[in-house]
Order: sequence, then structure tokens, then C-alpha cells
Amino acid sequence: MSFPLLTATAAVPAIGAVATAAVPAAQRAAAKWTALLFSLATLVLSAVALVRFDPDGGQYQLTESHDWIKDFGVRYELGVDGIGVVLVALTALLIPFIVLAGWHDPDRLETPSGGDSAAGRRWRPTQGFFALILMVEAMVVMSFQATDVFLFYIFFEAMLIPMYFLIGGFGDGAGGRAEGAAANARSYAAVKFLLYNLVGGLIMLAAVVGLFVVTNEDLGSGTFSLQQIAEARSAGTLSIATTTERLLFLGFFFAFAVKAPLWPLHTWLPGAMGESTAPVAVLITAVVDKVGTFAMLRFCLQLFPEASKWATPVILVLAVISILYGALVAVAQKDIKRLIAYASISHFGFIILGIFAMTSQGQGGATLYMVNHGISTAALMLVAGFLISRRGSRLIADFGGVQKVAPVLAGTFLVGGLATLSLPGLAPFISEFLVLVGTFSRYPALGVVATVGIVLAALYVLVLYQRTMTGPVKAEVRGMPDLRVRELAVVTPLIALLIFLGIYPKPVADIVNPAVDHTLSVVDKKDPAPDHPATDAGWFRYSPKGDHAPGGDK
Amino acid sequence: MSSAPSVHSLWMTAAGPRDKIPTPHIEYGQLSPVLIVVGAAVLGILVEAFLPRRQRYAAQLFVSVVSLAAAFAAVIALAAGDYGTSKAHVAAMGAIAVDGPALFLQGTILLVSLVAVFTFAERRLDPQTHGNRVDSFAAQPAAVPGGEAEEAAVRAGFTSTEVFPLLLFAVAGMLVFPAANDLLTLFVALEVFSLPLYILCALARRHRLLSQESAVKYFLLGAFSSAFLLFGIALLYGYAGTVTYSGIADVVDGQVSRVDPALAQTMGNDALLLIGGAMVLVGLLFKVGAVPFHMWTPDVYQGAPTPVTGFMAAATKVAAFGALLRLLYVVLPGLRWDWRPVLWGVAILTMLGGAVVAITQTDVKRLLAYSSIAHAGFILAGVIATNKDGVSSVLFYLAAYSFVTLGAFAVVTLVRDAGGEATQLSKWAGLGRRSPLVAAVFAVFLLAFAGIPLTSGFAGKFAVFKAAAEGGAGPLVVVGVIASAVAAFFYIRVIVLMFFNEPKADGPTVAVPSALTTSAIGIGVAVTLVLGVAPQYFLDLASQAGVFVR
Amino acid sequence: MENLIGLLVAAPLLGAAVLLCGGRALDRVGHWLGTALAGVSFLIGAVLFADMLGEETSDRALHSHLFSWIPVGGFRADVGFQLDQLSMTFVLLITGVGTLIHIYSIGYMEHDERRRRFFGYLNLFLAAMLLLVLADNYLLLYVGWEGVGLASYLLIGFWQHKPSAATAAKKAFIVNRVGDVGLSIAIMLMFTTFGTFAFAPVLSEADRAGEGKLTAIGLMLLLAACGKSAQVPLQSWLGDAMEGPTPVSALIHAATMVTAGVYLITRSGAIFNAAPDAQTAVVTVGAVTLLFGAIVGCAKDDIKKALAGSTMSQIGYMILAAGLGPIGYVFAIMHLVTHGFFKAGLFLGAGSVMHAMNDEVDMRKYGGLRRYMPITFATFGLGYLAIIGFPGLSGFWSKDKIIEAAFAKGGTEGWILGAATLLGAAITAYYMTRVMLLTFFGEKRWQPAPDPHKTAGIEPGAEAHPGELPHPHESPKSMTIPMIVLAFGSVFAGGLFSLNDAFVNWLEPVTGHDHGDSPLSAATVTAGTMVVLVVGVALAWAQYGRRPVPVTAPRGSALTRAARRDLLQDDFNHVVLVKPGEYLTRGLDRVDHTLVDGAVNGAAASVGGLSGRLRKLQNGYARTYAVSMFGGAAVLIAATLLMRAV
Amino acid sequence: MNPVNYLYLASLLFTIGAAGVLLRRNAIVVFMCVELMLNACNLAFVAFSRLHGNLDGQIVAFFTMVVAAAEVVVGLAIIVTVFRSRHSASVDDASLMKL
Repeated sequence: MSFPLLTATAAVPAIGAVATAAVPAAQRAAAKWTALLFSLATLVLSAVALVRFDPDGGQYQLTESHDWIKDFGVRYELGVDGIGVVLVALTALLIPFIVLAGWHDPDRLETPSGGDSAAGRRWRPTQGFFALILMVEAMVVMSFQATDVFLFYIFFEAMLIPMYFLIGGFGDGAGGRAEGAAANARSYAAVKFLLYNLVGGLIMLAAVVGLFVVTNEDLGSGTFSLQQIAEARSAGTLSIATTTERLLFLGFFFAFAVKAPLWPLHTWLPGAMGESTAPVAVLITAVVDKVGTFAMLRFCLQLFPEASKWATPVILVLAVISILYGALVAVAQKDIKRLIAYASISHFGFIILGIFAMTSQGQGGATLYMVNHGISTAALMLVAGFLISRRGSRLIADFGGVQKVAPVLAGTFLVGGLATLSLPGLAPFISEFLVLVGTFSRYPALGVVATVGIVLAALYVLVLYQRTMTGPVKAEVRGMPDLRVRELAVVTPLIALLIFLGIYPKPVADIVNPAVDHTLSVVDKKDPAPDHPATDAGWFRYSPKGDHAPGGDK
Repeated sequence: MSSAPSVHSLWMTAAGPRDKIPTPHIEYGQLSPVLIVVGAAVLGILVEAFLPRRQRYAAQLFVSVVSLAAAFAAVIALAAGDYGTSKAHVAAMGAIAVDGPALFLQGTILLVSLVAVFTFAERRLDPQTHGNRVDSFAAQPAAVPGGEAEEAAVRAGFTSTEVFPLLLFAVAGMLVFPAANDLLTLFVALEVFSLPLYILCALARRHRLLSQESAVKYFLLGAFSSAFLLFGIALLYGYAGTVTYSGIADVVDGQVSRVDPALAQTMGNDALLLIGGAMVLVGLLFKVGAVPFHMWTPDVYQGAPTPVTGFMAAATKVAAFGALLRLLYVVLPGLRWDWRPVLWGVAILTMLGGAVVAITQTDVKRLLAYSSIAHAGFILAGVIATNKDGVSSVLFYLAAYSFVTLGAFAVVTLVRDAGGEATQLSKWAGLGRRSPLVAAVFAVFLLAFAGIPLTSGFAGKFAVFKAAAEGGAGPLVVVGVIASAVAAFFYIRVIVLMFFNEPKADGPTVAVPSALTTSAIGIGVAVTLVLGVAPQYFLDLASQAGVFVR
Repeated sequence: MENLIGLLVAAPLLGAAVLLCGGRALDRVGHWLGTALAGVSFLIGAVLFADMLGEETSDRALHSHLFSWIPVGGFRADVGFQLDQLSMTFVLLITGVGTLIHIYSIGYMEHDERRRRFFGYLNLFLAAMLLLVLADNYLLLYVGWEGVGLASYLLIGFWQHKPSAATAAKKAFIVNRVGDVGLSIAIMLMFTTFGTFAFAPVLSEADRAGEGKLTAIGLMLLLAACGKSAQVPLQSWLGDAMEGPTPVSALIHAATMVTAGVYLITRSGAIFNAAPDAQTAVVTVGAVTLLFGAIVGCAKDDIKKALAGSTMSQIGYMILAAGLGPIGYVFAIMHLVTHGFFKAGLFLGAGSVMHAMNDEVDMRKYGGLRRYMPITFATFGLGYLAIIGFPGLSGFWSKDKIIEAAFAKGGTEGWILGAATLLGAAITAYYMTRVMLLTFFGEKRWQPAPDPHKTAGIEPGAEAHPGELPHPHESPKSMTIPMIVLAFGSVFAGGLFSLNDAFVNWLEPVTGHDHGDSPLSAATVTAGTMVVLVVGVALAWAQYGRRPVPVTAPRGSALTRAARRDLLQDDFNHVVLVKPGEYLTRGLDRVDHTLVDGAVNGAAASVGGLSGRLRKLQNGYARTYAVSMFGGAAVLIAATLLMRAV
Repeated sequence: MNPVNYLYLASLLFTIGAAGVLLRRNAIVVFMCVELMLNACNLAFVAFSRLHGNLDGQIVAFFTMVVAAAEVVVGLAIIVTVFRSRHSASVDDASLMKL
């Protein structure tokens, strides 16, 4: 068998986590560099996977398959389709930036050298911070690669733990509260995050058990392997009763909807993103939450096509509510990070809308959206993080006129914002428009309502920009340094990527499309055909009125 | 086994002419695990009697460790000799079954007790008194707390090394309990492992009043429950005319008509059987700590010396569930449609009750007590499955759970302040700052309790839920996950407390243990992770061991 | 040749990239670079134009397909340019006026330390605008469409430290976004209807789709046009947009960007032709706006705002013309071009005046400036004559045609529209005369410069001496030359175009043309126009020429007061949209905390409470425990027996 | 006479014992009640043994007595210790641990 590329892609960050954690307390810098190196190594591996992936090849590629827990019918099965490989690449791409952006975040937790030595020796926040980030990366990558439901579930759940410590353990002291209060708010947010997702996960566990029982009845031996289940379905040996399928679907979907998050299961996100440091917030919204939407595509639709179609109307409505609700609430936020969080809720609404519109534009757009939203939010949130760290406050009201003192920072912030409101020419526009078109072509009304979201997006982004960056320079803002080299190194590539993918998304689209088409074929849905397909008539030339009555088709 | 009414075991020979008495035939080899432990226990008594104080500790430790290890080896040997599978049969003239479940559970119990011995023998945690290393047991349990007698004993450096033989006796009883193949043996075994536990509970060095109180409660309630058990046995006997499992089972299945028509027409129906079965169930449910027979658990767990608590929590559950399984799968399978609904109710009550009440606990040991109740509920879900997977999943869960519990309580012994162990949760605040390692280890155990993937807890939970679902108890699974969600909350709470709260100024210190406790905890962690990541081997073991002999 | 089209866009884009990313090092040469690149793209445009003239009328269009942009399923968007007569007209206008205004800005922004960025933005605007008019499909057009929106946002808010500017910029962008919703929905409709949204197939097969669909598309396109071209009901942003530097107002908010709506409608002619209802909507919007803008223009004392009102009204003319269908397309574009010349000229003149008057914008504080700044006066005057449609000048030709076309629409509709256009012409004459008189004639009403902190940095170019009277002076060459050039345009362009219908023949292959059946002869219409023109001028003279003008505005009639407040548009928006919006967002935020979140927390709390209560059962008394055991046993037994019974 | 009556008696004794456990405070008495329950079981065993005509029941009864004796040893030991340290044999006094 060939080199287990996918396993390696997941293993490298895991090893990196251990290595980073092992760095002695004294050498903080070493820990940081270790983490950065391993994350870059992962990036390289994922790039290799991206290259080796053949869009026209089979559905799952670079597959690995071993027995794991026979009694549970669990196999160690990895494989990526176009969607998976792209998202793995996205994850691997973002982590180095997150590490780089969080370079100094844990410093404030380091006990001053005066502290009691014994504790000082054992308490190693820096190592912990970066180790946890890498651990999360490993688990996320695994869940993108797993083609065995159980295997996926394990990492889907396990990743909560490191995330939980990241959120609860490392905040930016910018809440404008006493450290004690801040700590309470942090742990509240962390617990909320964990419980929401844990409950979702446990409900899913029930469904997973159910899936096992179902397969066990029909196939003799229970299995979680997507391929096997798909084959069994097509062979007709596996037939799930409608009610059962719907229940199972709900079990799965609930977990993913919490993770995504979909209104009204979203309330953990603002807290989590608000209380954690900016890089961690990016980790949550740009990386971890993607697992939820990704899983909807891969598991909900492919395992339970019928139930998915059955649930579609409700889900679409919820998605649209998320879009508008998130955007509207974002406008009212006083805290930069919470604002971005609600913006993300709105964006996840778009993604879910696209997935369940069940058109190739919708799902292709949704997948691109996952990528673009990852990058754009990262850009916006990380710059916001730099801003916050300078001022020591997250409150919009504490800023003003930054543009005057730190033009580059303001500029990058604006670009991030424009990406968030999906300005044409930047990557998110394409995905958002695809989602809208995809939805519109099947559900015009919903499409129109959702389109209103783009106005609201403009509203919250520009209000944020105006209040923080423009106007007379606030006294506290005076003398705020502009972006440093490290920070530029974080932001510039992201912005470049946004522009590039905005102008030439074809490479990604080409990888994604076949996977999307496959998903659609599973739920056997076809794109609605245009009413009057227009053949490209070479060149338009005006022909005087009267040759043909208006509405000639009547 | 012949199904004649007047059969059976070694001690129940039919009345009749002398020459009819068969010479009892006993397979000593197959009973060796039990015999070894009992022998060692007796030896321990002798040690207490004849060795000078100074040498007892070492001797007792040696005896216990060696005997337990030997017994474990014996179990392995039996298993290797296919006594678990093909050669499984009933030994000692029908008194004791030697089959898969029995061997698996005996093995588990022996390992657990071995680890427990380590925690019993730990002498580094308490500060030395008068230059003597002391363990967690009272210098002179008979002495009045705080009285001169105790003072003297402490000054003299007495230690109650009797705990080791007591432990061994208890282990002996536990070994027999799940293997018992007739109700009398069941009862005797129950008492044999209960009585030493009652005493052990009373032996704490610190907080002696609590310790004694726990002993009283445990004893009285235990006796009460065993009375129920016994009466149930009596009724079953009255119904079937025999106390052997197989005999009763035959009658239940109607292969043998009930002996006494007079009784039949008076009682009319299976009242005897049903009531009897129910009362026996009560006795066993008490031991596993199922709601509403659980109320002793928190008090006893809290009051007993922590090593004892750990041992009880782990080993007793294993033994009791073993017995429960055998009773339900061997004696009463014919009655499935009667007891399953009842157990459904009990299981639901237990899962939810344990989880919900645990939320508001303020003492680590009580918290763990309630969590053990909740877990009893999960295991019951597996028991209810009444299929082969049910058995194996319960076996696996027990193995996984017992080590986590033992480890967790071992960690509790480490966190101490002036008054001994600091078990108030509030004192654990910021432990993660003071000693990240200990906190992390405890976090691992908590996560295992919570059933987070990649820990043994998850594998076990999945196994029992899977079995339950297959056994048509889907709703039970749903209740199960809800309960787990509730339970997750308080495990998380502890983690938050340890890692995210600022340490208190007068917070507890973490004692540096000797190799004994260290290894105990280490084993706990190892098993937790191994069973979490690569459970296949043990699952195979459990499923091979999943068949009861009749 | 095709490849040149790409360069057309690339040149200014490159400029923008370099100027915005390049550091302070470029501060010295930035403006030159920007201007040069604008000039380059103008030259390219000229070359292409010459080439195009060489071709046959029938195949003058050029097409260059660059690369496939978004291929997903049946959804294929390409990046491709098409250059036909229509686009060419715009290219020349944009690059030409654009270049001139670059030059003007060199002088105008001389003292602004952020001049480099200003030129970067200008270049960005040029690129986006060119992309808009060159795109060969609606989605690419959309990119340019929002691109110019962005540029305008950046330029309106160029002096961001001024809250009013920042707010105006935000307002402009958001109002435009509303229009963009229309455009996106239109594109989606096209996709679902035709399976494509490239110009060629959609337009050539438009009428095969049902009229209902086409009407929907048309209305959506109209919505988009309203946003971009500041037509009622999305007009409110244009007035505030005057917060931007004057060259910006001239280029973006007078000559080019705001006319994009006209381009969109003309380009989509085929769709509108087949959707009469949509056309009716278009002409209505146009008519309403041309009056609305004119009325506002009459009441404003701020010279730029007055001109803004006029712009709005003039675009109203164009939209109306475009709404007339083949009768009007050509004239819409023609007026668009001429308007580009004279309105840009007027704005530059206004800028020059403000430059001279310490950035005073209130016309009531001008007066008698003709002696102090002759060139400005001359160019401004010519622009004035052009816009009111003084015979022979550009405005005359184009506007007159539109009025004719309006009548030619026929039926009552024709009469109404004609009347509206005539009325508009009269008002135009009135308010432009007013501007003229207030600014250049009459006695001096100059006021001491307001103290700097009020105008702090409004136009860093101005060295304001508080308490001193301004010393008006003619502006530097870099500013006057563009004004002169534009003045030429304002004078002769119209005539040139009308020379044996040159312009009509030029555009006809693209937009089509038809004369309609006017109930009135051209002569009659012209005569009528003359009459209303004279009336308007006379009125203005009577009011502002004869007697002295009060420095502080009189209270004025209710209408005047309303008009000063842009006919209460903002108050309307405030009451109908802004306030409710604020309440909604705040309310939802509270809902999020209390209801959505509260539900979850509540559930958790209730479980906790339950736990607390159950916990009480554990009262420490062994006997209680025994009771529970006993009870449990009893229940268990009972249940077992029950199971058997049932 | 009907052998079932013995059974009724046994159950009666058992119930009395149980009631005692639930009602009495003195640990010793509670314990005695438990013993009473055990003996009720014995009675049942013997009665059944007679009914079934085999000796198993009687033998069980012997074992029960032994076990009961053992319980007494342990139980009294514990109760006495508690009594010495608290000077009270009331079960209700031993309620430090609750909630």
C-alpha cells in the first residue's frame, strides 16, 4: 500500500502538539516556533494531497482502510472527495496564520518570574496554547477525512475538549472588566460552548447507534463505512424505513446544526468568540464550525437523502432566518468580536441555505463559501484582534479615527470588511452569489428574502468601520502603532488570497464540482432547467421593434 | 445437571439411607482462584496473630499482592484452558459456575483488587506522626476518636494491617458472587464480601465519626437488603423446590412441573416466582446502587476511607452486576417479559436520578458516588438488552468503569489539606494551576466518566447503548444520552473549577505519593486510554466470554 | 485590437494597485503616475475609436474573451469584454473627463498629505467604471457596478476624520446596495429564465420569454438604476455625497458613475422593449426625479448641493428618455455625454470658486466674483448656458431631442411626459440662473472665514485666515485648463453630434432608433422650450438679479423649506426605515439574550432546581433510606405482578 | 393443616421485622429486627422444605443462622464502636452526612 498521506496530514499536527507541549517552560519562543513549523509541515502535506487529488477521479481518493473496532463495525477509513480535500487545505492554510497571529496571546498568562517557582515550573500556558491549537487542527483534519461515520463522530466530539480549554483558558483581557469577572465570563462561554456541542453530539450518538442497528439488521454486520452503506443502498440490500431514516437524520442534523451554528442553536457562538482571543475565535468560526456544515453535506445528505429532502423546507426557512437575524443582531452589537460572531451566524445561514437548496450552484457555492468565509473572517477577525490588543478593549465605542494614526491597519480592516459584505471582486462574492442563484432557481421567494441580507451585511460592516476607523482621533487611540511585520505577514497573504479567489476561483470550483454533482445524484435532484434556454447567438444586434411581439412564446 | 427435585450440590444431599450419599467431588483446580484468595486471607489472619507489629505491614502487603497475582494467573490459566468457552461447566457439584462471564469478571475483580491493595498500602500521603509512616486507616479502630487510647496507639505507631486480610476475604466473596450457581451460594458469597466491607468502612484515620457513621448505615441497610434477598430466595425455593439456577430455570420454562399441587392450587399462579424473583432483584439492585435502592451510596462513599471507597465502588459493582446478569440470563430468562419492563423503569430512574442529583453536589466523593449511580443506570441498559451483546457489553463496561473509578478515587487521596483529604469541591479551585499534571489526570478520568470519545468510557457507553438498541430498547438509549448530557455538565464543572478558577490562598496541596498510588493511578490512566483507543481485543474477550453455562 | 480592451481597464487598475500598496515613497510622484495612467487608457480608447470608425457600421463591435470565471453546473460566468459603439461612447467620456479631472485634482489636492491615495482611488474608479461599461455579461457588469460604488464610498469619505463625510460615504454605499439587490435579483431571474446572463444570448432572445418575466427583470434593473443614478426613491444619497472633494463630485457624481443607470437601461433595451409596463415605470421614475431634483436645486444655497440637485434632475431626463424605448435611447446617451461635459465643467468651476473663497460653499456669501476670477466665470458661464439649453450649445441639442421624444411617445402619456420635461426645463433655467447670479453677479457678500476648527481640514488646500475676508484669486493652470477644455465640450459637443444625426447613426446599430410619431412638430417643441427657458431665467432675474440678496436665507415658503431639506427625503427615510431599524436590531439583540438564550439557560436552571429538591431527600437518616428501599421493593413487586396481570 | 399458613406467618414476621427497621431508632433494636426478618426467611425455608419433601430448605436455614451469627459479630462491633464515640445508639443521631 502507498504512503498514507491523509493519516500523515492528521498525524503531523498531532505530533506537533505533543512536541510543543514537551518544550520546557523556559523556552517559550521555542514552543512557538515548533508549533509554527509543524503547522507549516501540515500545510505542505495538505498541498500535496490537493495536487495528488484528481477531480475527475473516483469519489473518494487517497483512501486508507483498516479494521479498527470490529465489534462496533468501525473501520479506520480515510478518504477525501473534492469538498473534503479543499477544506483540509483550508484548515492547514489557516492554522499557521492563527499561530502567527496568536504569537503573544498566551504571554499575559505566564506567571511573573516572581511567582512561586514550583508552580512556575509546571504552569506552561504558552506551550499549552499552541499545543491545543495543533491538537484541534489534527482532529478537524481527521473529521474532514473520515469516511467512516463512527470515526468521524469520534473526532467530531473529541475536538471539543481542546477547543474548550482554548476558549476558557486564554482570553484577551479586553472585556473592560476585572480579571475575575472576565475569568467567569470566559469559563461561562467555554462551558456553554462545550455543553451545546456535547448535547448535540450525544443526540447524534443515539442516531449513530441507531444507524448501526439498522445496518446490522439489513447487512448482517453493522457498518459505518460510507462506501459500504452507499453500495448496500444502491444494491438495495439496505433499506431504511422512512420514519427511522427521518429520526436518524434529525439526530445527525441536530449535532451539525449546533456546530454550524444554525438559528436558534447559535447562542453559544457570540460568547465563545467574544471571550476567546482573536486567533481562537478564528479557529472556532473558520475551522471548527466548518465541520458542521461539511458534515451536513457529506453525512446528512448522503446517508439520508430522503429524510434530507423531507426536512428541507424547515431547514431552508431556519437558514434564511439565520441570515437576516444574524445580520440584524450584528448591527446592534457594541463589541467588535461579538459583531463578527453574529456576522458569521449570518454567513453560516448562507452556507446551509446553499447546501439544502440542492442545486449544483447552491452546494458548489456553499462549499466555496466555507473556504471563502474561512479566509475572509480570518482576515477581518485577526486584524480586529491586532486592533483590540493595541487598545486593550473590544468595545467599538472605545475606538475612533484609527484610520488617521494606523492607515495600513485600517486599510486591511476595510478589505476584510468588504470581503465580509462580499464585495464583487473578492472571493466571498462568488460563493454568496452562487448560493443565492442556486436557492433562487428552486425557491425564488427564499432567494429574494435572502438577498436582502447583502444590504444588512453592508450595514453592519460599514457601521463598524465608521465607528472604529473614521471620525476625529480618540485620545486613547493616539500613538497607536500601525501593523508590525509579523502582523502584515499574517494579513497580506490572506488578502491576496481573497483577491485571487475572487478573480479566478476556477481551480477550486473544478475540484469541488464533481463532488457536488455526486451528492446531488445521491439525493437525485437535478438543477431546474431554464424556461427559455438561450443559445449563444454570437452577437447581439438590435432588430427593430415589431419583428416579434413581446412574449413571443405566448 | 439432572433436573430431579432432590439433587444437588455438595451440601444438599437428599435425605435417605446412608449409602446413597454421594462423595462430594470438587474440582479444586477450577476453583483455585477463590481458594488461593481465601487461603491468603487466612494466612493474613495468622500473620496478624503471630508476627510482631513492625513486620506485619510488609508481610501483609506481600501476601496480598502475591495471592491476588497468583489468583489472577490461575484465572488466566483457566481461560487459556477454554474453561471460559468450550469447557465451561458447573463445578463443585453445581455450586459454582466456571464459564466465560465468571472468569472474565473474576479476572477483572482480581486486577482491580490488586490495584486497590496499592492504594490501601500507601503510606506517604499523610504527614508522619511521631516518626511513623501512616496510611489512611485508623491506628486503633476500636479506640474512641480523640481519646487517650487512640493517642497512645498513634504514638506507639500502631497501624491496622488487618485491612489486608479483610480486603482478601471481601475479594474471595466477590469472586464467588458472580460465579454462584445456586441461590444459597449467592447469599453466602454476598455476606462474605459484605461483612468485611462494613468493617473496612469504619476504619478511616481522619474524620472517624463520618467513617463510623457510614459503616453503620452501610451495615444496617446492607443487612436489610440481604434479608430481602434471602426471603426472595425462600420464595423461589418454595416455587421450584430447588435453589439451583438450572433447576429453577427448568421449572420456570415448564420443563419440570412444580412439585406440590397443594401449593399450586393455593397460590394459583406464579406469585411465588414473581415475588421471589423481585425480592432477589431488590437485594442485587441494592448492591449495584440502583435508584431507589441507592441512598446508602453517597453517604458510605463519602464516609469510608477513600481507598476503600475506590475498592467498593469498583469491585462491588463488578461482582453485583455479574450476579445480576447470571440471575437474569440463567434463572429468569423465561420471565423476561415480566422483569424487563420493571428494569426499564429502574434503569431510567437510575440514569436520570444519579445524573440530576449529582449536579448540585459539593463534595468530590459524593459527586463520584452519584456518578457511579448514573453509571449503574447505563449498565442496566445493557443488562436489559437480554442478548449476547448485552452480556459482553456489560462485561466490557464493568472492566472499563472499574479502573476509571479506582483511578479517580486514588487521585482524590492526593489532594489534601490540614484536615486530611480536601474533598470539598470548592477547595479544588485552581488545582490545574498548582499541579497541572494531577489535574489533567483527574480530567482524563472525568472525561472518561462523561463518555468523551477516545476514552474507555465512550467505548463502554457505546457498547451498552448499541446492545440496548439491538435488544429493542431504543427509548432507553435516548434517555441514556440525555442523562449523559446532564452528567457531562457536572464533570465539566469540576474541570472548570480545576483549570479556569483562580487558586484559593488556603487551597489544598497535592501530596507526592509513593510508587504504589502512582502506579495505581498510572494503571487507571493506561487502561482508560487503551480501552478507549484500541478496545477491540477486550471486546473480543468480552464477547467470547459472553455465554453463561447452565 | 481586442487585446487593447483589456489594457483599457488594466492601466488604471495598475495605477490603483501601485498607488494604494506603494508606500510614502510614491507621495512625490503619485499624482503624476495616476494622471499618466488615466491618460494612457484615454489614448487606448482613442486608438480603438479610430479603429472602430474604420470598420463597417455593421461590425464595429469588438469582443475579447479573457477566461472562464465561475463555472458551476449550468452556471457559467466568463470574464470577457465587448466594445461596441455604446461602450465606446462611455469609454471616451470616462477616460476623457477622467483624465481632465485627474489633471484638475493635481492642483486642487496639492496641499493634502494623502494626495497619493486620492489618485489611487480615482484610478480605481476609472478601472471599475470601464469594467462596468465593457463587461460582456451582467455578472461582470455587476462587479464594475459595485466597484464604482466602492470607489465612490472611498472618495466621498476621503476626509474620513470629518464625521459628516464618513456618514455620507456609508449612506451612499448602503443606498446603492439596495439598488444592487435589484441587479442581483435581475441576474438570477435571467439565469432561471435563459440559463445565462451574457448580453448576447439574453438580449437577442429576450422577447421569447414571457412578458411577465421580462417585466420583473426590467423592474429589478430599474431598481438598480435608481440606486446608482440617484433616482427617486433611492435619490437621497447624492446630496450628501457632496461631502467628497469637488473633483470627485464632478467626475463620479456628475459626469460618469451616476449615469451608469442610464447605461444599464439602454444596454438592456431589448428587455424593456418587450416589457411595456417596465418602461412605464422607468419613464415615471425619470419624470418624477427630473422635477424632484430641479425643485431641490432651486432651494439650495450650498452651490454643490444645488448642482447635485441639477444632476439628479438631468439624469431624470436621461432615464425618462431611456424609458421611451428606441425613440429615446440615443438621446438619453447623447444627453448623458453632453451633460458629462457641462456638468463636470460646472462642478470644477464651483470647486475653483470654493478654492478661492476659503471653502465657503454658501452662495449667499459669494457675489460679484466675475471680476476676480474671469476664467472660472467664463467656463462656468458657458456650462450654464449649455445646461439651460441655450440655443446652439450642447444642452440645447440633447435636451430638446428628449423633450421631442417625450411628446413623440404619443397618447396622454406622451403629453404628460412632454409637459413634465418642459416644466423641468423651465425650473432648470430658473435655478441655474440663480446660481449664476448669486455667485458671479451682484455685490460682494463675502464673510470672514469661519474659524479653522470648524472647517478643520475640510480642504487642507485652503489656508484659512480666521476673521479675514477671503481674497478671491484665479485658480492655477492645472485647474483652469480642464475647465476650459470642458467648456469647449459644453459648447460644441451637442452641435457636433447633431450634425446630420451623426450620433444617431453611430448608436443605432446597438440601441436601435425610431422617430415615433410626435403630435407636435420639432419646431413647435423648440419654440416651447425657448419660451419656458426665457420664463425661468426671467423669474430668477426678478428674484435675485434686481434686488440685493440677503446673506442669511429668508424663511421662505413651506415648499422652499421642504426643498431645502431635499423635500424631506431624509426625514422620510429616518421615520420609515432608520428608526424602526434601530428598534428592530436592538429588540432582536435583547430577544437573543432573553428568549433564545434564556430558553436554554432556563432549562439548565430548572434541572438544577430539580436536583436541589431531589437532593433534600438524602437527609442523612438511615431509616429514610430504608423506607425508600422498602417502598422501592414494594413497587417493584407490585409492578412485576402487574406485568403478569396485564 | 394447610402448609400455606406457615408461609403467611413467615411473611407476617418478615413484615414486622421490616416495620421495625423502618420505625425503631435504637440501632440494636433495628438490628434485631433484621435478625427477625432473617428468621422469617428460615421459617419459610423450613416450611417449603417440608412441602417439597427435600431437605434443601432446612440446610439453607442452617446456613442462614451461621450467616446471621456472623452478621451479629460484625454488626455489634460496629454499633458498639459508634456507641462509644457518640454515647448514643440512635440511628438518627448518626446523620452527619446528608444532601
